Amino acid sequence: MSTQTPDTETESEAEQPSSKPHHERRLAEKRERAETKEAERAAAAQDIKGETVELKVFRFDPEIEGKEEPRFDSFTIPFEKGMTVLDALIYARDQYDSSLTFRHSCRQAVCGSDAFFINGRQQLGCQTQMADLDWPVRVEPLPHQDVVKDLVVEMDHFYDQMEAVDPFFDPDDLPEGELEEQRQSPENRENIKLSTRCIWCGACMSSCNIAAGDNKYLGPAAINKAYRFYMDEREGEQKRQERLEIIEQEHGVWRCQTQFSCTNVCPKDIPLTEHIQELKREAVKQNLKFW
Amino acid sequence: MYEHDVIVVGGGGAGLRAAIAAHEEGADAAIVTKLHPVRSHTGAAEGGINAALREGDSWQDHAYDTMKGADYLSDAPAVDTFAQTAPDEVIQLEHWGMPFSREEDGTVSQRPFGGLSFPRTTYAGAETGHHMLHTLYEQVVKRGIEVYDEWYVSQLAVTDEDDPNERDCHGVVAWDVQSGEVAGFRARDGVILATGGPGQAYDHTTNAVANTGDGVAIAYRAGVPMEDMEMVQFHPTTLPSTGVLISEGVRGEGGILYNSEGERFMFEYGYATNDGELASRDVVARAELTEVAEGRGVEDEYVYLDMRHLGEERITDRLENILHLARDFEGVDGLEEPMPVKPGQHYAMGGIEVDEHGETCIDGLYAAGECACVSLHGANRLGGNALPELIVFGARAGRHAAGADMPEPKIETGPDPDAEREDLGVPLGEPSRAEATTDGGTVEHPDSDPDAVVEAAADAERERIETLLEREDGVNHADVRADLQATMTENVNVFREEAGLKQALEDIQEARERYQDVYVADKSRTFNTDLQHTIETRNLLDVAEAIAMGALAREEFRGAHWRAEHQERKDDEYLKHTLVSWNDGDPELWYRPVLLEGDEGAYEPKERSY
Amino acid sequence: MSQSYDRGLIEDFGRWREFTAGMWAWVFHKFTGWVLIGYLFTHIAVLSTSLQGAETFNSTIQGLESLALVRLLEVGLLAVAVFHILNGIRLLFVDLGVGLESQDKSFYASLVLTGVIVVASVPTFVSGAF
Amino acid sequence: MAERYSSFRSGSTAWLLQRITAAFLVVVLAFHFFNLHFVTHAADIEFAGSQARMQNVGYFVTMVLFLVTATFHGVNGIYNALVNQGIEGNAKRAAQVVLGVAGLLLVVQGIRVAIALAGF
Ligand SMILES: Cc1cc2nc3c(=O)[nH]c(=O)nc-3n(C[C@H](O)[C@H](O)[C@H](O)COP(=O)(O)OP(=O)(O)OC[C@H]3O[C@@H](n4cnc5c(N)ncnc54)[C@H](O)[C@@H]3O)c2cc1C
Ligand code: HEM
Ligand code: SF4
Ligand code: F3S
Ligand code: FES
Repeated sequence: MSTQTPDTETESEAEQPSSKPHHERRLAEKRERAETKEAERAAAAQDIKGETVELKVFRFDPEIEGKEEPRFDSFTIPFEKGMTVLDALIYARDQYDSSLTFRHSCRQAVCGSDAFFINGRQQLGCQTQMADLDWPVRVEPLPHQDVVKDLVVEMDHFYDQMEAVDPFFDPDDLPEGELEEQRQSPENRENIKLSTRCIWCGACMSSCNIAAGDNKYLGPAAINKAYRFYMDEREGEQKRQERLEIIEQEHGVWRCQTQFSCTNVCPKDIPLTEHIQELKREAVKQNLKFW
Repeated sequence: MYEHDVIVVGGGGAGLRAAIAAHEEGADAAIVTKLHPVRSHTGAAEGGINAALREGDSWQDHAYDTMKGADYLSDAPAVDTFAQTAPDEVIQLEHWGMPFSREEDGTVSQRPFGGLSFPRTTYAGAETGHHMLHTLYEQVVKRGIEVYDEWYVSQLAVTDEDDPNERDCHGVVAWDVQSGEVAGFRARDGVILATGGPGQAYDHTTNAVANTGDGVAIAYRAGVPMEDMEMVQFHPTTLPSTGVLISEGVRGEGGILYNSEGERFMFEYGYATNDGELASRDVVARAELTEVAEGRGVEDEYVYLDMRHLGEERITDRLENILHLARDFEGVDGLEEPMPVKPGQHYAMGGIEVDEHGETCIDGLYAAGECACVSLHGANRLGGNALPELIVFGARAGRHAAGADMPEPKIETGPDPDAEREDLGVPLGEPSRAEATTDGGTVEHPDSDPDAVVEAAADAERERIETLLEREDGVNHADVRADLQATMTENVNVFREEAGLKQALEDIQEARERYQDVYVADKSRTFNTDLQHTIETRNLLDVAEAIAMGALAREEFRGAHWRAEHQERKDDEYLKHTLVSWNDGDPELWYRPVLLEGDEGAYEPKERSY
Repeated sequence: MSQSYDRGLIEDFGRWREFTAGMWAWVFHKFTGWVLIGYLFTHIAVLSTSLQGAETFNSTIQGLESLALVRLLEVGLLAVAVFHILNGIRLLFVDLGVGLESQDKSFYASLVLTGVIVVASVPTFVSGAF
Repeated sequence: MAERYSSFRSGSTAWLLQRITAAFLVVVLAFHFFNLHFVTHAADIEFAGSQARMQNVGYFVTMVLFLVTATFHGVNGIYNALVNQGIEGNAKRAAQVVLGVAGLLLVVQGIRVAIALAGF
């Protein structure tokens, strides 16, 4: 879909005196095709799920009169097979209200910008099929985060937490030889594989009641980031210890009450709770060693 | 006003690598980006990163493959530098912790890729770009490099000497998307543009919504030529409703393509009787569109890619992510049904003209990554060659901007007064040229004080935004963009014919005229994406026009560029780069010869067959 | 910077309908834990009557136990304790990294088992009170 | 740059103790309930019976340990719950003091009761 809109301005083309009859013909044919296609689609849509779907979207803008108080707006969207929630939002914005605001970019679940609260669950708009949801579909900004405008939430706190765990590689020493890589066993890479998939969407953090209560809690994504480095056999010993100290502070792993909601909502299927638990045990082990 | 030594615009692979390099060179570098860095489209790359790392492989082979794949439209100094440096840069990524896929002995795995004479593609699962992007961002965090995220760069602060070769770039103008604050960013040593591809010029693309060619357009309007813009790569297997890429892996594993009649057309209609579905990207893309045009497409739009016969076990083992993609983005179960696919815009080989240090003809202005054209990919990019380009040339641009000593570049840049200008015989450029310069071009400066230039540019930008927001009524940018995308997809796609290209240029003219009345319905200063998209659409118009101009001017068939009337490569006539200069709103098209003289002698153009 | 709208508490418990198994387990475990520690304080307070001698102790206990309400509360206490124990065991396993994939099932199992044990114990608990 | 949590205080000890006490409590609490509701019915509790049980040193020690672990477990549990809700600064200090004192009082009073019951 991207940002294109159905062609509404066909007259202007027809009016233009064209010196290229074959082109005229092609355009006319194309228009005809498009029309029949549109009709077929409408018919098909009717067959599938009634022809349109109602989209209820949370609206808020601190600056605009009538929007300072949050409200829900309803948009009627023609349903198409394969339509995602993001497609529906784009349709609503381009066809009805260009001030409808939400983050999005890749449309393929890799940029992590469009995590919303869709029918009561944190999900990526682009990864969620309209056909899989109960209608009408309700879209809200991520809970537990300040709302900037419409579906856009303040992400800075999430980024701060991610960066609080020293999210970078810091080996003790590197191979000397020219063009020589550090060795890593395929098994070790397999161990950290899932943890490296995080796209920083913030869905997990938003779903966690503890993160909601304790603002300093590092949160599942940041702990998972720490896990990714802690478990990497290439990581330097010193940095591992430092990182362990960061995550075993009061607002680190101990806050997790194993609610599993983070694991449930993660669009990349990262077993977050499992990683947090592993680090808790790791911290206990390390501390017992010191005794 | 904010001030740094080096300002990097864009936080994708190229921008992050450039910032790290500048920082390591001792400069105070900052990244200004409209998306948070980890949201950049580099994260979408799946396949891999090419580099000659192993015994039995050599940089010369990599360079040769690249040149051949490019159909000899590349400059040898760029190709040689690239192939020589890629291995170091890939090892650097590994040292920074990138989770590459591994062999049993713990070394980095490499796999074969289309057009390569050696399996030299390093990769990290099916998410190579994601891992590369995050690894680079982690290093940026480690170094404490300042990142202004969600700041939209809309102008360069460039002086207005008549000859672009004499202009200086002193910084950029950006606004904070969240608050609407417009600010100047003064760059003491250099500005590096790394804004990625222009995929949104087409309505069907594998690119992100944020890939709007901003960097290319603002550099162009500041006087830097755009190079080889007609060279656009289309990928044959993308999902029709979203443009999400279905990787070549499916065909590699034995997936087959068929049309609405159930015919395996790659064989039956003789598009590629030997290779069938495994023929090169451009061949398959053209075959699919021919099927659709001749009425054998499904719903007049796409064809089927079927992998059901591979069996559930093999599919879930090797192609599991494809099942997810088809399910999540098209609502199709790849185990039960064939997947609909059609060609989609994928990559821009052309871009901002730069030399092998990433520098443009404007002093202090650099570009790297997909937005730049060092002339590496020529007429066709090989799979797995874009990611290494980001790190090789990103790093070089960063270092050079930060003042590192580097030899005189061999690649020439900037308008050449002696080159002949080609007249395309169609209306081009700004309908009312008087206002052209206020649209992100150069700024008049009272004196040569750099701060004043940046401030003047910021003031001009504030005015532009005010004007856009004040209008109460007019055209919605989304309509203009939709028309533009429609004509590009219709006329400047995989198939190009003279009449269609002229039509496209006329349509673009018309879109430009309508854009004069564009207005922004959202009056809020807070996170105004309506305003942002309106300005992006302006950039797309310039970029799209250059693509169509180049496509019309190049009367041959080379690499990705196919012309109905000209079915062969014409080395005598067209072994040259197409350049388009802004020329104050009256675009000019001209040429510069290709440099085939490399470190190991000259590359001999040969027939491109695999 | 832009000001922003905070949606407050409604997000936590106003959305209870959308809670998943793990969240319910957390809520119940919390609730039962508080009841238990509350009971521990009361319990020691009641037992403290023993400091005044055997008669006071006996009459207090007997007095309390003859009240139907106390008997019912004791059933409640049993329910609370059994759930806390069962879910506590579930949590201990989770801490050991065992059975994470079936954490929701083990929560439902704790609930059902608690129900069964409590129902089965009711006769013993209320016998003689009514 | 992200803020760093400077007050280094490892939570691993408290966390581990909470689990160890829990494991211990499973056994004792089940035993306690079983003993005083099913073996001896609650309504039949008498001073004499309690005394008889308490005079067994093993039983006495178990009950005191039961008290101490349960108190720690409960009080630490509440403290955790409060931290999870994000209490900080003075409120947190106050919670520590109040819970600590309450826990201590509970243990002292409990032991006094136990001694009285045992008749030592
Ligand atoms: C689906 C897909 C798969 C691919 N697979 C491969 C592969 O396997 N191997 C390979 O080598 N290549 C691959 N490519 C190509 C390669 O990924 C891209 O060419 C490359 O990632 C581009 O990187 P970049 O840094 O130039 O731009 P991007 O990563 O797109 O980053 C652009 C940055 O610029 C910023 N920006 C843009 N405009 C502005 C503005 N106006 N103001 C401020 N900031 C701005 C954005 O915020 C962003 O941070 C693939 C491409 C796609 C689309
Ligand atoms: C009998 C076996 C018991 C087991 C297996 C058990 C287990 C647990 C566990 C594992 C926790 C920690 C939960 C977490 O941090 O995620 C916990 C919390 C708690 N427990 Fe227990 N417990 C038991 C008995 C008791 C008793 C007797 C009391 C009362 C004195 C009690 C009071 C609490 C309290 C108050 C909490 C904190 C609840 C909260 O998070 O708000 N528990 N229990
Ligand atoms: S862990 Fe999962 S849910 Fe959390 S930010 Fe990363 S991808 Fe999103
Ligand atoms: S939801 Fe929160 S409590 Fe733990 S398991 Fe996930 S971080
Ligand atoms: S748009 Fe990128 S994750 Fe959904």
